[in-house]
Amino acid sequence: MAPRREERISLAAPVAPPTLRHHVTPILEVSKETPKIKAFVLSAPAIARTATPGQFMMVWIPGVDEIPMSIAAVEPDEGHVEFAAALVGEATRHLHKTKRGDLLGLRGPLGKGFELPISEGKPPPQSLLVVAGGCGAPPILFATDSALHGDWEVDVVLGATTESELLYRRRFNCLTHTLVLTTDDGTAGTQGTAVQGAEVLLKQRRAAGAEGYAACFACGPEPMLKGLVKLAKKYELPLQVSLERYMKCGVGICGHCIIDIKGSRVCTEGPVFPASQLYNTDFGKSTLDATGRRQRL
Amino acid sequence: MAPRREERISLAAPVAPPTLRHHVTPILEVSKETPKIKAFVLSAPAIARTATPGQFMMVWIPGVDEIPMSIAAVEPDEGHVEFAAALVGEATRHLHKTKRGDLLGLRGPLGKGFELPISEGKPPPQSLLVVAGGCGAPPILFATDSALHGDWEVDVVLGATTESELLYRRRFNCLTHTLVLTTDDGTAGTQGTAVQGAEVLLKQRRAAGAEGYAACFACGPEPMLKGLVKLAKKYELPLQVSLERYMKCGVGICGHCIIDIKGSRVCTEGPVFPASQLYNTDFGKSTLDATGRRQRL
Amino acid sequence: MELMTTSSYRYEENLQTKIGSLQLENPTILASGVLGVTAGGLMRAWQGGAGAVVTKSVGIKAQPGHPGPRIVGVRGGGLLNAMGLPNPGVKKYLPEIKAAVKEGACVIGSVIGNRSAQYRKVATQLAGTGIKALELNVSCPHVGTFYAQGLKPSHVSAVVKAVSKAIGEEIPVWVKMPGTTDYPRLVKAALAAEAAGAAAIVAINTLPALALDVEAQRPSLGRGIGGLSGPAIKPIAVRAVWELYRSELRIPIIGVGGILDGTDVIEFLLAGARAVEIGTGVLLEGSTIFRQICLQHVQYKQRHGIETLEPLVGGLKKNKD
Amino acid sequence: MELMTTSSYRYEENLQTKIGSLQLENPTILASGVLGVTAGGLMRAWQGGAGAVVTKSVGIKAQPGHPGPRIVGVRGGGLLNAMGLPNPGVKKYLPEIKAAVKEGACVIGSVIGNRSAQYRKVATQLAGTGIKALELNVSCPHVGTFYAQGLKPSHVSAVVKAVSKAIGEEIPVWVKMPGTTDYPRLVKAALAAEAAGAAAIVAINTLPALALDVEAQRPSLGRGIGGLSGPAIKPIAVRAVWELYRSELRIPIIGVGGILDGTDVIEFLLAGARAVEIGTGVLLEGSTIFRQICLQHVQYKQRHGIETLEPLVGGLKKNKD
Ligand SMILES: Cc1cc2nc3c(=O)[nH]c(=O)nc-3n(C[C@H](O)[C@H](O)[C@H](O)COP(=O)(O)OP(=O)(O)OC[C@H]3O[C@@H](n4cnc5c(N)ncnc54)[C@H](O)[C@@H]3O)c2cc1C
Ligand SMILES: Cc1cc2nc3c(=O)[nH]c(=O)nc-3n(C[C@H](O)[C@H](O)[C@H](O)COP(=O)(O)OP(=O)(O)OC[C@H]3O[C@@H](n4cnc5c(N)ncnc54)[C@H](O)[C@@H]3O)c2cc1C
Ligand SMILES: Cc1cc2nc3c(=O)[nH]c(=O)nc-3n(C[C@H](O)[C@H](O)[C@H](O)COP(=O)(O)O)c2cc1C
Ligand SMILES: Cc1cc2nc3c(=O)[nH]c(=O)nc-3n(C[C@H](O)[C@H](O)[C@H](O)COP(=O)(O)O)c2cc1C
Ligand code: FES
Ligand code: FES
Repeated sequence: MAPRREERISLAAPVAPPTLRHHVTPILEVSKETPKIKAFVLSAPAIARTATPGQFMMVWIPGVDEIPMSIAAVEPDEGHVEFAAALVGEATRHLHKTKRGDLLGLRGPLGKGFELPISEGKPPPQSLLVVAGGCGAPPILFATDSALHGDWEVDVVLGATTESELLYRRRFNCLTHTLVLTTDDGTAGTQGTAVQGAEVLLKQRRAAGAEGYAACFACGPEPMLKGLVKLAKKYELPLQVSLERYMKCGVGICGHCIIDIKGSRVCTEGPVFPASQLYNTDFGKSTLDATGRRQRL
Repeated sequence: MAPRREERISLAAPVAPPTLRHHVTPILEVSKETPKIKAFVLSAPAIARTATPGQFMMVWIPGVDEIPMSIAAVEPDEGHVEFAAALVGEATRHLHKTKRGDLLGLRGPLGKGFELPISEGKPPPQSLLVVAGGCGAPPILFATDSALHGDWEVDVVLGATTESELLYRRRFNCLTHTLVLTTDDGTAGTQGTAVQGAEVLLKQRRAAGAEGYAACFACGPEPMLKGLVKLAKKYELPLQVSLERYMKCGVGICGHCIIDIKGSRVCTEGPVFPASQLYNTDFGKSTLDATGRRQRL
Repeated sequence: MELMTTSSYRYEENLQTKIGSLQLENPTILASGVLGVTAGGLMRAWQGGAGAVVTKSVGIKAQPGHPGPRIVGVRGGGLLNAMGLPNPGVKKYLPEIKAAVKEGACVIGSVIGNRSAQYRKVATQLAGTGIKALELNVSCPHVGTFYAQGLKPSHVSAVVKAVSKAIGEEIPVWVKMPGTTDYPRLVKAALAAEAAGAAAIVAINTLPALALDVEAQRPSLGRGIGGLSGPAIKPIAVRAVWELYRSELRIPIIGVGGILDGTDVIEFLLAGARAVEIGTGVLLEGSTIFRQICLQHVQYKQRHGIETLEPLVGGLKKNKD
Repeated sequence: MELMTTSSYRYEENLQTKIGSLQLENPTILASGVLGVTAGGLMRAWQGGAGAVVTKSVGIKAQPGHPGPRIVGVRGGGLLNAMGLPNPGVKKYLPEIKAAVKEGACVIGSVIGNRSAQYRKVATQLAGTGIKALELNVSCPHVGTFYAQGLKPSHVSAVVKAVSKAIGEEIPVWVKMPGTTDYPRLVKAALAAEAAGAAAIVAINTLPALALDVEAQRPSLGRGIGGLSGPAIKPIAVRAVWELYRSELRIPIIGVGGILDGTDVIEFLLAGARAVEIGTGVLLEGSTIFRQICLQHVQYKQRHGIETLEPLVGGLKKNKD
């Protein structure tokens, strides 16, 4: 029997989209990437299939809290997604205690990621500069991988406080020839900041008379991003940065992550913004805490 | 702005389908077709586009009641639908008092209509016999029109108590050459029932050595349909009949129109049933009144 | 006859649940007022895989119910209805129940009335038909004062006592509670039902609501107001079950409201229900919804490595609320 | 500055409505708790075409709210939330309101508190910011005892009196009622608010509910229970407005609950609302939902040959219910 009409009616009550409810699934793999950062691999086929670099997920640690995490890698065929979390406070402490087989909930993909400029007429390869500081490496790893698959040339700057905190160093190494490392203490690569590392590359390129980078993607602490924005101006570099703000909903309804008077939401219009859109925003100036109190950065 | 993601989320709350809520619209035309029957034309594009002959609508007379009415004609391009209602009781009394511009609500198309058998290998034209008794004419008009458009030959038997009650006589006349009229009182066509009229055609055809009708569609009072079922057996005629039962919902949830122990619903599996499916049902035997009390027919 | 009612999952897949002394082959039950006007309607759901089927609510006298429209769909899969409890009166309805019982269905009789005496009279007549339990509907949101009464502990208690006394202990008495967001009152009324001898609480009926047609500029239903059912009410129904479960109530709870698939049912089980009833889901998913849900439960059991559904019941309690 | 807030339909299309002495350019208002944590959030809705914007509910002290997850979507477009009223405390919030007022937005301040004294203190501070009305939230269904209190006439009355006395007559006081299906109680509480001096009733807040995750086998929200909003609750919200409208209540009613389009708004107007608030619709349809609705209203007015929305308000009453 199963008449056609009955089926049509059922379309009037679809389940909530994957951005509004969690896909709860066991952890497939946990790996300690640095003394402070662990990476997690889970099966989430819908997310793995549709996510783009720079997008994030809300990660539910059942019984604890839900926190935003950038997507570090996807394997669409196997349906796997990976994220990497630094140990920061209560939620990440519980997250770091989980083991293979424990359940997490993933909601996403959320937000707007990095966008490779369309090569007008020019054939690839074009060059992309990516800059990752500290636990800003995850979305940059995804972006690097994705750009390389699109036949872009990618130069990577990876910075951290110290050698052991250089997140995904090995993975970046496998992906690209130009990997500039910087550490605050000089234990690896150049001593200095990722911004300084980026400037070295920009200078080299200028000196060699090569064309500028077609784009630059960056993620890391806001002071670093602020430095990069200045640098980008100086070098006329089209920069996109991924921001972090306290997120309560992740889908644009609560308003907690808004950064300007127009109501730009980091969770929805961001987390990735062209640097040009960050004038007249709270970028580099202030952020809201869990209560909504404004804190100077 | 209007981000893509926001649009996707909105799909999670579609409005109810046109089978579950009324399309409220002014009457475009009312015409007195017989002393007891008026026809109504309204604009209902979604119904006009998708309805098939034998399907019906729930017609809401605001402030009064909602009653089932067969679809008599559609004009998909203009988005018009037509039905014809006999004056029977309270709801139809109010309906007959409405005029052009008054609002009615239409919900549909509902149910399963007539099905022209697929001509296995044989090319059209094939022959269809349709039999309409009293206010059973509307779905038969629609079916006739539709079959003719599909290059079928259609022989029509139209019966009524008396000449003036021959519903849609002129329209049938325009559509087909073979129109057999019957009246109980002999004021037009042959005196007798539509069943007798049908038998005349069947006999003629047999006598002429012509191939039998590929199908027969019928709608009218249940005793007439009962007579036709007998006739169909005798002449090995593949018969489909349209039934009427008291309908409270029209979409298969209330159970009021069920006619057998398997739970066949006139509003959903019907109103059109192959005669072969009417064994071991209440067909010709009993019907439920508004309370659900079983009444002998 | 017996064979006709057997389907593989029904007796083999370990989906049984017990509502007091009554064992059901699976936890899905056809809700009252849906399909069950005749034996055929009850059988349609039974053949669709239901573990039991509840009849249309019947009273002493035949009632035509409200004028149409009697149902209207609202956005997102909700349904509003104001049928007005049409029913042929208990006497004329007995043959329908008997026919369904004869076909092998596990039938639950639903009773509606104004005062205890009416419930008692109807219940007494239903008791002899082979029904496996009686469901007392104290909760129709669009007919007279039924709705307000269903949250009055004294009324609920009186009705349950009158019926229990009349029909004895053989047939368990379930009480179908009004749909409400006033959970404390709901719990109080349920506790009154338990104290009066009820064997199970069924929650919830439709929620009192209103939908308008903006072109006609009047209510979409003939009665005006109506009862909201379907997916829209599920989070309220689940909360109702949970509030009942974590109260002092000890009798089994049967969850109703917005169930469309196996996942929905498991939500109700985790919240504390031992079985569920399904109404609007029959419209939205078809009358084999019961079988579909059972198949999904078999998969869920496998995935979670459990043998029966039993460990799920009230499973939420093991976590924080 | 003034120019920025003008859009064609806002001043030209005759969609004005009056809530007592306060004239709004159109009847769509951003609901409390949605977007309005900062001036930017309020401006997003204002630029999206809202006739007014309600701030996040603020209390005396900064509150972080509940742990996550704080929202979860349910089938059919419903949303459950348990934000837990996070807010920076009224003092830190004042600059946000002032900034939005300076940009030209018509801002309504929302207040939350435990007892009258808290409401009074917060209200007094908000009064000086340029807000056009105060909305007293007596109805959050997932924080402490707020919910139960909102239906207590004595509590509602005390809160309204305390606030009115403190801020004088200049700023009208609206009372935001709990989401409930207990309409008689809702009406009683609203009448108490009116008697105490409220200028408008806002109905309804979210409905107390629960959603579970069957894989995690626990509540989907960090707080456990949550408040249901979105299309699922619209027929309940419309009924609430209608019950208020046909009661003895004389002050204006502002409808809230499940609005996604212009048709939904007209349902509320016909039921008796003079304006509406929109929350979940901002998520489901985007923050230009206000403008979209206004455009649909222009069309509706044309189709029905009316000059203003005024004749629609309570239009249902002219028909039977
Ligand atoms: C879009 C986005 C992507 C992110 N991606 C990553 C990532 O890939 N790897 C990573 O290690 N971290 C990432 N973060 C930061 C991460 O979400 C926080 O470190 C985490 O939430 C800390 O939670 P906690 O309970 O352990 O710390 P808490 O003790 O609660 O707070 C410590 C600090 O963490 C931040 N924080 C806490 N809760 C939230 C929240 N709900 N939303 C935003 N910030 C919060 C606040 O700045 C807070 O002061 C991302 C943040 C955002 C907004
Ligand atoms: C599928 C279907 C198609 C129909 N098509 C047509 C048609 O094209 N033209 C036409 O004139 N009539 C048609 N009818 C019959 C029509 O619905 C009834 O004549 C009408 O409902 C009478 O309503 P009333 O209030 O005027 O009569 P009432 O005084 O209420 O009742 C008179 C009789 O009409 C029938 N009836 C009343 N209400 C209903 C109802 N809700 N559902 C079914 N029967 C009802 C009953 O047999 C009843 O005894 C159709 C019926 C069905 C089931
Ligand atoms: C059309 C219809 C008729 C109903 N009739 C009855 C009834 O007669 N007796 C009763 O107890 N409940 C009745 N109900 C309520 C259902 O049994 C059920 O409690 C409610 O619809 C919620 O479940 P659902 O969301 O699965 O439909 C009816 C519901 C609908 C939709
Ligand atoms: C995420 C979220 C946060 C809310 N916060 C508040 C609040 O702080 N104060 C308040 O009065 N109502 C709050 N509400 C309730 C809404 O204002 C509104 O009454 C309810 O959501 C129903 O309307 P809707 O269906 O349009 O969302 C909140 C609702 C949501 C969804
Ligand atoms: S986190 Fe809620 S709007 Fe961005
Ligand atoms: S009329 Fe309700 S099931 Fe057919």
